[in-house]
Amino acid sequence: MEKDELIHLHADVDLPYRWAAGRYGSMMLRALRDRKVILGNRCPQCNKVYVPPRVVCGPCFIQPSEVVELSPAGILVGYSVVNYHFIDPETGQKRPVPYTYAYIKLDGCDNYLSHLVDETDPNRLYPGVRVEAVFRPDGDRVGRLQDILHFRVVD
Amino acid sequence: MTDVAIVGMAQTPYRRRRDDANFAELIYEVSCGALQDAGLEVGDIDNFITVSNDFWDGRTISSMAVQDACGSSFDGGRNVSTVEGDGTFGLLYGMMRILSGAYRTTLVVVHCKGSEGNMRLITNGMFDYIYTRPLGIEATGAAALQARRYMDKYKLTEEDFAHVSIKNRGNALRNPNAQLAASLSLDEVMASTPIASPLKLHDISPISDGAAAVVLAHRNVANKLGRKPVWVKGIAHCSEAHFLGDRDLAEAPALRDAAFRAYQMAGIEDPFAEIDLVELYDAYSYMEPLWFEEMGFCSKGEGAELTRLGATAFDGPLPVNPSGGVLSAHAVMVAGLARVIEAALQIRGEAGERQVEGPVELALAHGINGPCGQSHCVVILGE
Amino acid sequence: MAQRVGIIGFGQTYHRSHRDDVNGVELINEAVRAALEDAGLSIDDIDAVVIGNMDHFEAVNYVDTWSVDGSGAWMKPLIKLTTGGTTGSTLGIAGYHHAASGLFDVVLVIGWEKNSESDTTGAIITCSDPIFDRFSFSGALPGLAVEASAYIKRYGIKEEDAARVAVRDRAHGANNPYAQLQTPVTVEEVMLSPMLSWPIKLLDICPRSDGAAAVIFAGERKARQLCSQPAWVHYTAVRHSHAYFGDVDYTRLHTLEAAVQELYQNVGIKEPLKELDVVELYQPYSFAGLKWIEAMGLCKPGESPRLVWDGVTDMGGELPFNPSGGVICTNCIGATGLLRIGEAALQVMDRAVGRQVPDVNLALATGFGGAYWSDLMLLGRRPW
Amino acid sequence: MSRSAEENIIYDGRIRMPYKWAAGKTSSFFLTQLRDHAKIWGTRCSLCQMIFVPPRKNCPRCVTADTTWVELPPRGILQTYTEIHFSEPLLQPLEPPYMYGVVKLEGADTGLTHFLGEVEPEKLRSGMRMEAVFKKKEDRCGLITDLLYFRPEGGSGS
Repeated sequence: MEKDELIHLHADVDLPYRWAAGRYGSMMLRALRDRKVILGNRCPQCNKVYVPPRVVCGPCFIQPSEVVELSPAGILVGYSVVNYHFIDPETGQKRPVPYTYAYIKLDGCDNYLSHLVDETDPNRLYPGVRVEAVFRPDGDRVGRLQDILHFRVVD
Repeated sequence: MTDVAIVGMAQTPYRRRRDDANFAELIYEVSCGALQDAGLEVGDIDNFITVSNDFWDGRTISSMAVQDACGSSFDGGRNVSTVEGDGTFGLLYGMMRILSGAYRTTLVVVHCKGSEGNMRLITNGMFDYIYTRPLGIEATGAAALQARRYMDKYKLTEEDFAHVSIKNRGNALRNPNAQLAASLSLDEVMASTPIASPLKLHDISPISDGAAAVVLAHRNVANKLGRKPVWVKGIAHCSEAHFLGDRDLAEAPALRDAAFRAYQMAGIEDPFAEIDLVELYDAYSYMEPLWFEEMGFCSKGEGAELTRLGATAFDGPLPVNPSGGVLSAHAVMVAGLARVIEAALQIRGEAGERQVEGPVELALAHGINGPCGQSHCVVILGE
Repeated sequence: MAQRVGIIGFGQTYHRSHRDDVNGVELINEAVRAALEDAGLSIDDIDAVVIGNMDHFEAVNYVDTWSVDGSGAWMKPLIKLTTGGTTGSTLGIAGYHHAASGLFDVVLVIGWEKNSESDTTGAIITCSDPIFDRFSFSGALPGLAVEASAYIKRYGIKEEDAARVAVRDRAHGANNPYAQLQTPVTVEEVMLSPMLSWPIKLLDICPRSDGAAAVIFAGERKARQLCSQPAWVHYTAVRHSHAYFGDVDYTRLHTLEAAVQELYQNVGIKEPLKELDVVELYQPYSFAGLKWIEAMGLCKPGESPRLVWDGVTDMGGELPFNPSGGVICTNCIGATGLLRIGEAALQVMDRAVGRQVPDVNLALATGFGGAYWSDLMLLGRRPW
Repeated sequence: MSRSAEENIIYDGRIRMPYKWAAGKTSSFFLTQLRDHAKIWGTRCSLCQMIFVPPRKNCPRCVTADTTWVELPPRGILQTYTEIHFSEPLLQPLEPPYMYGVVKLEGADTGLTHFLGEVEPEKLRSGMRMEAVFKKKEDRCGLITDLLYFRPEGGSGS
């Protein structure tokens, strides 16, 4: 019964973008690539230090003019061992699981950096555990936040 | 006549690529600029409207990138909303929120970086996915169908449209914010690369990066500020059918309707006689006469003739796009708010080198959404 | 020019995981026709249309102009708004301002989503910053899991407490013929459902849905003329802060706290538990039904489990939550916030068939989305 | 330090996702009729009597869902056209240059946008009579492109 047949249209939508990191983002990504250093910036009014560094402190509406080098280490604030399947919108393919998605509070910083932790054993992961950045080796860093390969738990 | 005025404004220069700035940086620049222009602090603003598009930005909830930068996170946060569409629609919604009595001041911001996405794929995405998208049609192909229909119905020529490009790119020579400015000859336009017949390279607006911001205030606030307010005297919007084949593309009944209602609100009876200046959305050269006619400035099919005779020239009786228009800079969505800002600058007498001669007491600004100007917003500004 | 505004009609689709029998435009039209019928109006009575969804769930750009055939906005004023999960509440608030401004008398507001047409988590991931967040971001769950685990740690909350919230909403959903999930569940079933991201289990979270909602707002004169008992809009408040997910304080929902404070202060609500009669909370997962009602000032931090176990938020309780079954039973994302407003309006209008709370004077609808953003709309039986 | 010395970092990425759009009952009937019988159907609104192609489940103007099917002949009048010269390999199903047109089928109140073929672009005129050319039956798969293009009635216009 063709009247009852329901048609679906399948499309592999593929939209290329070339997003600019901007002034502060470029500053951070250059430092990461060239010097293995994580940069933040400090609001002159509330003294909060932000990562990634940005053009404005939202609550104060002021440029956080002072650029600061952050420690590559900090504490795990929250995490999730991702076990469910989903499409990675960057590739159109399933993102490999499991992996650990984490919010990390770098020493000297007031907000969190979203990144990965190379640990999926829940017994070794808990809020407050110390972690540190593992950088890609010299020559492999290209100016992306993924130049930090992941964070690792420091025993 | 409404109780809302534009009391501050700012725009970035429009350029092909702004690799030095991300969305937040563009918005912070124009937010600070508009506040400064208004003589206000961010704390004086109780309502924010951001305008952006998730396809152009490559980001669902594209407004997230600019919440901090527009000031809506200030001091524990303020009321805010987001319009996805042309900047004129953002202005309209910002106004509504003042007229409703809920807020006194509104900062409207809009950004777009055409350099970051693929215009053809992004505009293909606005067509229906069953019957039209599989054909690969996008904004310019659709516009070409409209241009051809308009030419055939009203016996117009490609030369008629070329004169619009010559005028607007020429006007852009006086506008430091414009991206494309040139003294073009008729031959140059006619000989430019064919893109989608009858449209050639010089008939088509560029792809631009940029941002703009406007501060709106209720009468009670506006009258207390040092700046001369530019009043929103009338405003209206309207959409017509989606499928290109449902429309007579040589007509724009939605624009006719919006213009009529905006004139009614502003108390305008004879637009050609009463309005001193027009900034309209000329994404393609043919759009200027088509929109101009539907705005009631002349009869159908006469718009191109008026341009050729110089009636819409910089020094003509009714200058149209003295800024150079969208043909000279086209940051999508920003472009409509840029029309508003350009018209408001002319009313203030602060348009610099591009200030037209004679007083500008009443001006029309215009924005569009969707393929071939499916949806329109008409804004009447005045002293 | 400014005028008071009431809701005079509400329509929704029968929400399902897949609505393959209709395309997006047709789905929208179902809700539009239902709302017009509910209000006893024809499309000619509508002065303006407001619509929204989330673009990358269906990969449709300029949804406003694309959907004109379904929305009825042909030759009408039309605008699109989108703010992520808060889209529906953003739309409702826009409908209010359209009418309240005096520019329009009767305004049709439409929220919709067909979540079956893409990978929901994949599409949600595109809401994160493409350079700094997107490669690691994993959808809505991890942030909520961090929020829930911080909350558990701080107040000694039990997973069963959250399960009880899910049990409540699923029980309520059984009363709502439009809900996607209409079968009740038990605390044991929630506890035994698959762990997705500790402490969140499958039955703690919302499904993904295909559906649409349409709400009709009218200025005071028209509202009185067209409707015997409109749901009057008393107040709206919105907080959309934060640009990156690492900026969010997962221990507190600051946006809800700030919006609620603004609303209570301006409306003069001092004891919300007593003064509000029903709440439609945009509650994407069960733990929000604990922590967020504390943010709303209904009880002290850490005390919400007692309220929930005592049945205070059940049908028949002092302040019923989500008589519709809420987001845990239906989540067509761009419609979800508007469903909260529509369902709250039905309660005020005394027209929530099968799920009516008696004597509703004040109903609160909320929205949640973006980077932990909050929207509110308070509706009342009498104009404010 | 001068701004020009500061390298701007660009992130080359994409949004790439599979989508599965439901055509819905109404368009599924249209597409299966096109596929199986090379027939084009429209819908008539019972209120305003307008005949829409492509078909609509509800009348876009009256909003009513009270519509009926109408079979339309595979020929009509060319309303407008364009020849595409620009190239966008990520998008275009055909190698440019190629043509689009809007054809109002006999009896319909709206036009159908599609490709044009078997004609030199300079021979195209608005108002020309056009006819549909379908893919071979074995190649048709239930998409709008089962209709290959419209050509001038009576065969090649070149």
